[in-house]
Amino acid sequence: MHVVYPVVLAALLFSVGVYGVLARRNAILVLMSVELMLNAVNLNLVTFDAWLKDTLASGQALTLFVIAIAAAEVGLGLAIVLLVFRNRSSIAVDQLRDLADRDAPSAVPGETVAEREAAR
Amino acid sequence: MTGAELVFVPLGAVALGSSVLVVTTDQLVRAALWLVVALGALAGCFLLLAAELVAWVQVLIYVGAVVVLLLFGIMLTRAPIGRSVDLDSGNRVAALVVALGTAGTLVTVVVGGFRTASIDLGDGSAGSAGTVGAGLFRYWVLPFELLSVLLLAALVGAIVLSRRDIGPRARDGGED
Amino acid sequence: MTVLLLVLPLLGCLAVLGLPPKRAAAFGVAVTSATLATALLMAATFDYHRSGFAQFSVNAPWIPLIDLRIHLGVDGISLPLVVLTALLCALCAGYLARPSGQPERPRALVALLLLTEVGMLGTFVALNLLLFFVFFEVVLVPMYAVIAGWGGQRRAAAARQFILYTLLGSGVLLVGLLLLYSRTSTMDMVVLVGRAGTGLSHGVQVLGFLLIAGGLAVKVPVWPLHSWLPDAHTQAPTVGSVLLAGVLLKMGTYGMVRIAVPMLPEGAVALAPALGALGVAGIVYAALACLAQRDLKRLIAFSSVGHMGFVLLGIATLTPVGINAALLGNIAHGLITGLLFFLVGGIAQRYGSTDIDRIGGGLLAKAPRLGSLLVFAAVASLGLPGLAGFWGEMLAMLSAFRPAGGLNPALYLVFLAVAGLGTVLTAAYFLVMLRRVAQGVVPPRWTAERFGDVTAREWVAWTPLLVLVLAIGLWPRIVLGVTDGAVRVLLRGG
Amino acid sequence: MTAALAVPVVLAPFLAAAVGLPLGRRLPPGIVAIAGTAVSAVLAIAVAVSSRPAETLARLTPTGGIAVTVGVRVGGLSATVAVMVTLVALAVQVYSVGYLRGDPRYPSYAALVSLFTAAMLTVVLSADLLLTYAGWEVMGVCSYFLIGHHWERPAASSAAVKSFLMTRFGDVGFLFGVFVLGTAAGSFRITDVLAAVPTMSHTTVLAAALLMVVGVVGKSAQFPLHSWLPDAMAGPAPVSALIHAATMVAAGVYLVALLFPVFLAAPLALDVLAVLAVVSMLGAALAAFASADLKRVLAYSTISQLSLMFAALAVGGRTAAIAHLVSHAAFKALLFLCAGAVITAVGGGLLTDLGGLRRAMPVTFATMTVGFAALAGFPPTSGFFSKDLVVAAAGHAASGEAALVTVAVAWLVAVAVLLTAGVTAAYATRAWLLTFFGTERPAREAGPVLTGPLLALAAPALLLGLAALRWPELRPEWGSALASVAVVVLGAGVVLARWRAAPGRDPADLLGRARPLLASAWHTDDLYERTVARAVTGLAERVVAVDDRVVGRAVTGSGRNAGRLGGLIRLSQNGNPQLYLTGLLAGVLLIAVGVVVLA
Repeated sequence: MHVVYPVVLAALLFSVGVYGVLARRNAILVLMSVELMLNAVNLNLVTFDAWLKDTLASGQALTLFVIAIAAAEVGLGLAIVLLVFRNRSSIAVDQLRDLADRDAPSAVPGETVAEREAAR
Repeated sequence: MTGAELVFVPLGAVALGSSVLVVTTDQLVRAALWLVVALGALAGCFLLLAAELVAWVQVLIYVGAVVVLLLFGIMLTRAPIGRSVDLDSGNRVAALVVALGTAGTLVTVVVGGFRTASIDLGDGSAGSAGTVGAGLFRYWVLPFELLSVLLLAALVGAIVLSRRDIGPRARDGGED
Repeated sequence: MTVLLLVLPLLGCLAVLGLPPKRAAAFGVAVTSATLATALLMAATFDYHRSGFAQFSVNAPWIPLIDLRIHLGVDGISLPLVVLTALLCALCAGYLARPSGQPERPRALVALLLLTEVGMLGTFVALNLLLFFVFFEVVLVPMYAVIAGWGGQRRAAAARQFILYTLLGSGVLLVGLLLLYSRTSTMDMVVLVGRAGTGLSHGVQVLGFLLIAGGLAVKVPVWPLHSWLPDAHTQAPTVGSVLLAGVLLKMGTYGMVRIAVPMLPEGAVALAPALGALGVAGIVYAALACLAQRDLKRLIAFSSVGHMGFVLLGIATLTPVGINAALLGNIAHGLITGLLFFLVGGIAQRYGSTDIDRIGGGLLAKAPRLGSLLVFAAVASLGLPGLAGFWGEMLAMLSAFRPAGGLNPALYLVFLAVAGLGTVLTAAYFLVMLRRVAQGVVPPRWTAERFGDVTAREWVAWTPLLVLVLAIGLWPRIVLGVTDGAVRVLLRGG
Repeated sequence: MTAALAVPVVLAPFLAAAVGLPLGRRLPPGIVAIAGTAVSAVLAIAVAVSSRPAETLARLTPTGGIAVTVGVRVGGLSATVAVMVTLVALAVQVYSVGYLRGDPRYPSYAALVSLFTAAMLTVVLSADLLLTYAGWEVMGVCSYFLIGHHWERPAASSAAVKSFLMTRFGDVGFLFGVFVLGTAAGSFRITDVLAAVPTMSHTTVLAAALLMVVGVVGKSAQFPLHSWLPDAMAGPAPVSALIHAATMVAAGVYLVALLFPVFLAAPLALDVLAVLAVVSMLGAALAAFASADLKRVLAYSTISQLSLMFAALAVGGRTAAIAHLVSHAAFKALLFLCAGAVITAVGGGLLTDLGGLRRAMPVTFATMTVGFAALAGFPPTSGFFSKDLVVAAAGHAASGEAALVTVAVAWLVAVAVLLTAGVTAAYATRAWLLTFFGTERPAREAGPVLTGPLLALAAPALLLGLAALRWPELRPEWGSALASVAVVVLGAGVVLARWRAAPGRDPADLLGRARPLLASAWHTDDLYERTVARAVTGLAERVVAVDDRVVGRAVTGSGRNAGRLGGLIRLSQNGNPQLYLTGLLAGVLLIAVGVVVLA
């Protein structure tokens, strides 16, 4: 079997996952998209394991690890989502903007409001 | 085109199509169900690549556990069961551009890199439970054990996060 | 001994933070005096027959990876500047210690003063390009803090402008130094001067000179890069203004003499006319700006731009006479403008303002000694023969009359004529200033006010400057005898 | 030996200044200053008597090029002028003790006069052109201080500023001239420079000479840099006597005489000098005739008399110029000191306020009469002899002997000299009449401290010319003597006739409508005020505006714009993690594409 088929599929799946992470608002949907991306990676791992006939079976072993970690991740992720929902009654990712730079931008670094007014 | 390829292509198409539906559907529950389809199709792909054990683990853990968890999450966040209009953020166009860019780049590179490579699947025993299990416990013991610690930690973490009575005791007024 | 020169104020800077605030100023006097004593001892034991070569050298590796070595030394070019710096710092510390004008937060101010001194002395004794740059930068932050912490009403903006502007200059300078390093793979100034630009292509030399001299030009400041200077001087406290004018500006011209001209001779020949043109433009521009100035501190700040114009003109001729003139002009300007800023500080303390119209004249009647000192300093600053300011200006113009080979003599004649006009205008604004501040009748608002004439402490702080201005004016060999040999060695490479 | 004697001639007044400035208040008035000047005068006479050319030098400083030396150079010319300077300075110092009695600023005044004397002696005795320049400048600043002695009066302080700036403008020319000569000769030593003149190119010599003319015109208050001198009368009278008779303004004449070989090699410069002298001579004489203030009359007359010396130099009469310089120093110092005595007695110097003082102030009357007679050039005063030498020199040049300047210029000089002699006699007579004749008014003769110096100066003013008959080259020639006496008598006669016809009326009425124009010296002051001063002030204000609006704004503006640009980029920091992630991935993608494309 050509390597190209599974690898291309993995690339496309990954891109779909990227789109989902970037475009979806619901945190749970974002988690699902992340799963898609993880699976794309898994596919690659398996493909190359088979292609290279790895004696350590590292591709498959790592795939198993990834699956386990993904399970843990989803568990933790959902816990966090629940916490957020409990605190804010919303899990829309683009509304969590506590990191935003809030005060109005100043023209000169370190300039106080009074000075700016005076300069005008 | 070999027989395996003939099977692989439609399976891949199913996986891809259902994953696209996952990220585009306007119903939350359906997204989870389409995810099941996509992951199942992928398990089929793993089988075609002679990764038998991985395929079964995929079905068991992903389809069996992860998706169920996700469904629980959907329910616990009181998401609407039917259509909802605001599942996509305003970032959609930029996301599409980036995603298409990623796809284009990756596909170009991958096709360019592996145009002639082909997989010799051999007798198909490379991915059996026996072979993989021997590999795991012969060469991957330490990571395996570490992973179990990680799982434990994740478990504890999830509990701590989701239980109300062991959260931060005094809530400051600063939060909204 | 060179190391001691740097370590003393550095240790003092750390130690002063542990003292009770009341004793900080006295401690500052002790440390700066010890540093001054070291500098004077150095001058006493200096071998004047070998003034062209670095003495009291120290050369130890520091960070070998980037060729950073602790290479220090003093030669005929740096010795006068080292002594001037140590002297002005000691006088500043003495001025801070006077009982009538204890500053707020004396510990911090004295510590910053000492840190500035480390940077300034280090700049003058460093013989490694990177080390030079490090010391050059060390001065900036404490000076920023001095202006921002103890300055006048609009100090925040002035301090910010000062540090951003000079940092920009330093950035350009650093790029230039790195260019030099990348093409020569050495940072050692002695080696680079000895090579005198051999092995560097014309383009690299011109670019290097443009970057290095351009970076230093902010510090000098060369017209039209001067706009930070009047604000910084006006807003800085007296000691800040004295050090800014007395030493900081010299770091720029010193760098040009020490680095830009001897290491990149072809670049210097290519760009010297531009430097000279900016210099004379600065002379006339500053003089005109001073004529219409209403604030004493601002006036003196602008006069610095003019004086540095003469120094630049000297450098731009690339002759021994011109470089000597620049070095002497540096020293003279440091002494005279230092004195002027001290005097204006005294006036501000008495009148509570440096606005010429507010003072309104009659200083000679109100405080005759202070007025006479102001007259003396102004006359010295306008370049009266027999006082220090004369020789730098005169020699700079003399050198412009016959610039080095490769430069267009006709162009320099134009510079000469403009500079000559500048001397008349310089005299004009100083005399107009004296007429409006020192002469005339005391305005009614001050007649009832009683304030003392020059106090004993002020005499102590100002007399050394007065004596040196006279001594160098009457016997310029004090400085020129030291620098001449070094300048010849420096230019012989090219 | 001579040179060793000459060094303390300069140093004595300098030391007097150095001691007097800090300690003047504690010592009896004038003691240091008078002692210093007296020592200097005695030594100067000793040097002049021994009168052998000598030079002593020391290296002052290396410069990297031509070294600057310090030293004295004594010759016949410098010894004579040094004696003249020290004697006049001595008279002025003694006179000042009385004139400024009770003035709290007397100590610094006396020290500055000493310093001034030292600076003038530096100019006279220096062996190095740069040292000469140093003395030349120090003199300028001392004159600034002395003219501004009454600095609480706006007129005095502005006159001081004006005098310094105008002379400094000339000084720049002088300095550049020194540069030209020094670099051409490879040395600033006067001996070397003079020796090197024949080897210099014509352009160099001409440039040097013209630049020197600029310096000289400024210092000696010749047209067009003359207008500071009348204003400088705001200083005390003895200062005027010192600055405007014997020292500062005389320095210009001395310098041209000293560097005469340079000018001889550049006749064009002499032409220029001659024309400027002619303009100043006649213009200042007419201004003196029209002036309403006694000291201003003397000021304009100084300009005019100095032009006479320059004219003499221009036509080659170096001896005549120096002779007139010396005699002028005597009688003009005398006149200024007399004017000081009159002003102290009356309380003002306006000619309309004076009159009828001949009985009240007999000594002043007698001495001032001698002074005016010498100024007018009546025989046998010193002024007659020295002026006659000038007339003779001009006549020789006009007749084509020893032609330095073109014959046309020589004729111009000759005619102007004679005309000036007439006008000089007229204004001297006028001032004399207006001061001492007419209605009497109460006044008291000045004390002996003031009259002593007057008598001491009257003697040379009267007798110097007769004493000089010993030397054949200083004897008058009959033709020129007759011509000048005739013109002088005519000038004085017209004024006297007018006075007879209308006693008590100002003979300046003869000028009619032209009087205000002449009194203001053709409005030159006004012209400078309107053009140069106003242009410079306007330019200065514009520069400040430009500095604020353009240069300053360019800097703060670029800072502000950098801030604004940062503000734009800051907009992306809106807290939306998806946006951040999009940016991150897009960046990674770009890098990946870049790597793929470039690799």
